[in-house]
Amino acid sequence: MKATFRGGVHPAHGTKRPTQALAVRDFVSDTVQIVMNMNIGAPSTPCVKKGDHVKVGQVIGEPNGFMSIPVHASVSGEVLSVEPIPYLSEAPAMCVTIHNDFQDEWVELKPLGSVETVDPSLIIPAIRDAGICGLGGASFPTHVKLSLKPEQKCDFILANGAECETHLTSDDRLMRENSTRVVDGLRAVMRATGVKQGIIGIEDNKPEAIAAMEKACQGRDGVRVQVLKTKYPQGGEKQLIEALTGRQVPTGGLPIQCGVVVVNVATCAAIADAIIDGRPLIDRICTVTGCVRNPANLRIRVGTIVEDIIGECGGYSTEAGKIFFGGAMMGICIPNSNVPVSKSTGGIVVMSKEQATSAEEDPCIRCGKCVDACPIGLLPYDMKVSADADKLEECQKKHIMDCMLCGACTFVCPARRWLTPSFKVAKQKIAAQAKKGGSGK
Amino acid sequence: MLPILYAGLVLGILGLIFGLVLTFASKKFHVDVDERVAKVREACSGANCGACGYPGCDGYAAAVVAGEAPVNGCTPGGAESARKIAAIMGTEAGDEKERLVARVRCQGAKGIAKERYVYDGYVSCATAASMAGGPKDCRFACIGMGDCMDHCAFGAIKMVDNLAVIDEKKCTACGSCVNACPRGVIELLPASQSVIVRCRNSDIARVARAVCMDACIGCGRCKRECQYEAIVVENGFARILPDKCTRCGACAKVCPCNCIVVS
Amino acid sequence: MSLILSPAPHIRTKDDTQRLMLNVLIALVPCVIAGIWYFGWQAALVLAVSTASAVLAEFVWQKLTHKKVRIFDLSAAVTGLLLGLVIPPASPWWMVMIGAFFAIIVVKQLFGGIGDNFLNPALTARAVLLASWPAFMTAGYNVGRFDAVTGATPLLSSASTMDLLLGNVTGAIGETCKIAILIGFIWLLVTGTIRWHIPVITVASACLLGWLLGTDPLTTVLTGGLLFGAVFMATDYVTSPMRLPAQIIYSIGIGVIIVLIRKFGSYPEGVTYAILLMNIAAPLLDRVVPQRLYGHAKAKKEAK
Amino acid sequence: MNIFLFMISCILTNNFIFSKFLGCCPFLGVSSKVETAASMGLAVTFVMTIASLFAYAVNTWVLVPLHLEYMQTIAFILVIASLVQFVEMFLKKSMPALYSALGIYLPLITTNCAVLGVATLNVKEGYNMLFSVLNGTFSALGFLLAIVLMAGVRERLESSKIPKCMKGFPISLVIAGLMAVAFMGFNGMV
Amino acid sequence: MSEKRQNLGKVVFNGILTENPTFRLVLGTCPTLAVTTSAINGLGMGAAATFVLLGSNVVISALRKFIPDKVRIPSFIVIICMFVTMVQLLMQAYLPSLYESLGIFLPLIVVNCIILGRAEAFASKNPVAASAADGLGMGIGFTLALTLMGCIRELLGNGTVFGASLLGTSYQPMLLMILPAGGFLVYGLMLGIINALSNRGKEDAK
Repeated sequence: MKATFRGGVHPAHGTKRPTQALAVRDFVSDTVQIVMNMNIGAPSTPCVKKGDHVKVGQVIGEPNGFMSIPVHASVSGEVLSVEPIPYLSEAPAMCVTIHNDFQDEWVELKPLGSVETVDPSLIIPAIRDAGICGLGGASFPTHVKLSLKPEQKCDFILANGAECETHLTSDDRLMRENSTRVVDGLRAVMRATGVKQGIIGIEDNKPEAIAAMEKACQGRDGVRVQVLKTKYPQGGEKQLIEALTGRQVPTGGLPIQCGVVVVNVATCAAIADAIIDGRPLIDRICTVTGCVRNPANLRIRVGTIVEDIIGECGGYSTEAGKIFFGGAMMGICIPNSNVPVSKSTGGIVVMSKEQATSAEEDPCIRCGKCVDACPIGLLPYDMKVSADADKLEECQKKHIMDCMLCGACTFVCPARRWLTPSFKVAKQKIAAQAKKGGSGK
Repeated sequence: MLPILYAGLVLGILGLIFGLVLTFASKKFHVDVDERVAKVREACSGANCGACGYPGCDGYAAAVVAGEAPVNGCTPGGAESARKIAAIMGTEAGDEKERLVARVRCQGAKGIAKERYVYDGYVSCATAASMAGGPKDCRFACIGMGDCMDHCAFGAIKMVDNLAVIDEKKCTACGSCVNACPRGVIELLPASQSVIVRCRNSDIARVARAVCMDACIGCGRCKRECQYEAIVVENGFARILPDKCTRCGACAKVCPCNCIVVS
Repeated sequence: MSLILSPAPHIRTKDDTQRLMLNVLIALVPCVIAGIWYFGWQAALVLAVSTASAVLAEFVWQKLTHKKVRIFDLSAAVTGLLLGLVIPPASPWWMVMIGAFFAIIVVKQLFGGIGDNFLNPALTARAVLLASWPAFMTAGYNVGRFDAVTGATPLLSSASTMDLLLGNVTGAIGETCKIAILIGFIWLLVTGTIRWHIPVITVASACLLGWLLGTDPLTTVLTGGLLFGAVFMATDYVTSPMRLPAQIIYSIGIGVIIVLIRKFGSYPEGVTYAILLMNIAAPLLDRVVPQRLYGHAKAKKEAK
Repeated sequence: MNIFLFMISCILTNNFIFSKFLGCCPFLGVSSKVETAASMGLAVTFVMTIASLFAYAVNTWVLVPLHLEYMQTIAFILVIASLVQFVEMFLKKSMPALYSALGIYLPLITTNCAVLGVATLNVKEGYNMLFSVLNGTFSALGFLLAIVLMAGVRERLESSKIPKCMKGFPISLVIAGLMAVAFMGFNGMV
Repeated sequence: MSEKRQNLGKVVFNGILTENPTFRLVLGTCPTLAVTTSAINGLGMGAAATFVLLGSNVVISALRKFIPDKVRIPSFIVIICMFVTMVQLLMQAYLPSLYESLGIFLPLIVVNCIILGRAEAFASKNPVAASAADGLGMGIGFTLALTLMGCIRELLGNGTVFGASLLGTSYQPMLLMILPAGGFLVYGLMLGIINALSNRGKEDAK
């Protein structure tokens, strides 16, 4: 029986994804720029200087604080510079630029053996040392998510293989090509947190992945695959929990408060590599698609420049209008093509000029499609009125803080109105006001 | 003759009975009220017609004292009761402060400030600013999406070539545009201060020049030119001191990047 | 080459306002054909005049008040065509024109244009025309095969159910042929323009109450403007409630009032007034209906 | 006429606002928010019920025996004014919560055409004691229904782009007009 | 009031145009909507209201020194009611048809917001002459407004004005105008048009 959640939309309705059938291939470029704030939490501080020679997997950024993780060199070679560069966020980000000498000389690794036999207490420190954070896009440090307080009871570990975003096939290919590593990673997390049940949720538009994962799950205790109806935003944490366990994360709370922890399948694979081979997180599968000559699934090193990646895929098929990381529903645009890739970049999509320019906002015709689309059950049309009029108290009364900015309402609106961005601005203002002691104007 | 007598008698008795009941009731149920409410209540028309949108004159008076209702809300009373209520509330009096006006400290319109990318979609400075540092290379520049214009209740701000232009006649210095701008480009300055520096880029000259043709590079030529020492150059850009400046405009002529504007 | 940047999401559904209104127009085509087939060129003239003057009214108003001209979102065309379909085929052209102008300017544009009116423009115009020129709106007319029979869309006509189904009866241009209405309904459902809840529940509640008060359900459905009103008028986006539970109460209300007016009221046809009355109540319904939010129900339980 | 039909006729068919035009000033003035409209409606219902009772009493036991029918208006006004004043003071003292919800509307009701209207209509129609009180209550319920519906609509229209010249009273009148068109559906219901 | 001798003409003009009770202050809406189904009714109601307004303003301003402030409102109402009863009896005697058509709205003049409003806001604070002028101005303004609305509704409603048919026999009268709904719509639209014209006037002046 296929599980699903309330609301939701079908963005990639019927459109075949060109890269679904293409196997993953490696790609290493000659220079990489590894930024220090790739994950939520304090940025790491670089511990190498200009001119040093580094090996693959060598720590180049020391973590500072519990929420921070080490950053590893993704190529061997000489450090060209250690200075801030303009990045996606408002302020420039500290970055280490390394020139690749193509020796691929690995630093000496410390494997811990099979996940079933390793001492559970060693798993979480190993995850932290491997510099693993959520690869689904949230990039939340995984070791923080897994270190549960004794009183926090956890019943399920969910592996998120939904990949409901448009254009992306990286998780799909990962599950089809090394499904055992994903199950190993899931088992490792289960043993580390002492949880008996692990469920892997996969949308039904990826039959081969479902078959591969079911085969890999045979004989492993406590893990199973649950097929999900294809609907956006099934991959959202809250929606996956509701679909797989029927529970709901309490408003303003974390999944652990309803006894569940959600981990992305790519993160599971990275955990398995860290434990079995002792290998830090230095690369990931990324789908490059849209207006590129030959779209591909590439295993690219962290910090590779977008310009080189697109060059690898045969360059632009038409004049590029817009390039964004991730899928089309929640993707973040990049200002130019020499921006480095980070650990959470699951996809690079290029759009032509026509696809990039959006239609003008028309008046709302009160069709109610946004109300049906919202997976949380909010009233987007009503919140938009308060958000645009800057009435923050009214917004809070309309539960705007529960909005997870998934974009379903904006996608489905026939009057082309921008709902999600105005909620984002309102939420930022409310958060800023709360931080300022709620004085507010 | 008789019926008139009856009429007067009946009316008198009825009036008497109700008068007694009311005086008795007003004693027993006496509740004290803020005397300003009573005074305002006195000043408005007392017709209890609800035209002001409040439940009767008492409702309106309470709202005026609480500061929620405008002083000229009483339609039947018209201008006359508005003047009286204003006098009671003491709003009109107010000493004559120096009139302030909002000014945009940036002149990076299209073609002057270098463009980092073309912004398309939801028209909001706050959203554009959060995307890779905003559509203009300069991080001090006016983003140009009109958040200030949307918040101006007096229609004093227009967007020309992605730059905010403020009509000083319509501006009432309410300050809502100052709060609305995510970059804090707009500042309230005295209206009489007609010579203003329209840039606040504190980066070093080479960086400032790279992002905007008319950026102030803090060269100090205006400071040297000014005989009244009314200009001070701090953290990278010039600032004019309103009280010392005599609006002679000499600095404007000599500025190499025409950042100083005489409006 | 400087790239274009915009906030998420970067793709949109292909159904914009114009496409939705186009779907409604297409769904109305069967009714138009049936209307012209039964009532001849007079009906075609009425439909043409009402649609044209509705679009003209919107164009003139938007030009006059210097607003962006939005006649290409076809909402005025839909209003005009709907008005044309609910008035008798022999209506004089000037009455149709006044109705269209009233619908677009007073009921819609005066409130701020598309999305801001609170009553269905076509239906309000029909109610105003019925109140202003009752004679014309229920006028007898000798058209083709029918003798002079009064009644907007007569209820207790002697025609057999087959005639009623095919629309071989007197009545408003679009309301008579039930088959055409059903075809239009299916088209709207298939294209996802509307959901089945409002039409089905409206007709069901009308039949149920009608049956309780003694009229057999078949006649309730097949006679009068019930089917046309339920499929095309009650489902108007702007004036029907936004939320599903509110829409359900809204459609039950329409069904009930239709039967009340038909049974006790002095007007032969209650559909127009029932839908208008529930349009008035729609904003209240949207406020009253509770909101089932993710993560709130649970929080309440845990909070205890 | 049985009570049920009388109720339907008072509330729906000849609704106080849409067919008798009584009480339009507060109807237009106080209907911007649903909460205030509901309290106003309840206050009017409360006052009109007692006012009809007292007016009937004064009329049948004082005016008619003494053939002072022409004094009817002044007597009713006196009764209503003092009645409302008494109720207002009583509420203000003993039930402040209820007063803050309903009481503030009481002075508004004294000069309200609806209350005097219903008292005069009761006499003109020649209702007995029961029916005049019922007429008072049901007409007020009609007023309550109309003002709450109007408030619901006006609150929804807050976010619509009404032209500047139509804002405020003009648009409220047009809304009332369109609602009156809809209420015509109940003609002849009774 | 400070300017003792107020220019009476200005006060009257003020009542008619700048502060016209029906179109600018939007007061006394009940009779305006109910009675203007025909021009004669509008005129009749206006005249009655003017008479009461004039009379009560004069009497109130004459007695303004003697009425204790606490009992101000009830005494005003009694005075106004006196005049209303007078009008009622006069009309019943000499103009029975008009009396019938005005019906319940004649006694309701007592609670009409214009009269009480002006009495309280103006008459109780100004000398007799000024109050009389204000009463006259307001009354004429009210009458003009009502008659204008009466003409429009009668013209559209049954093609006649003061009973004389203007639009010929081919005109099909728009019965809606006679119904209550028509009253609301006409009054609302006229208010809108007047606002629009005066806004445009203000904009040109600025």
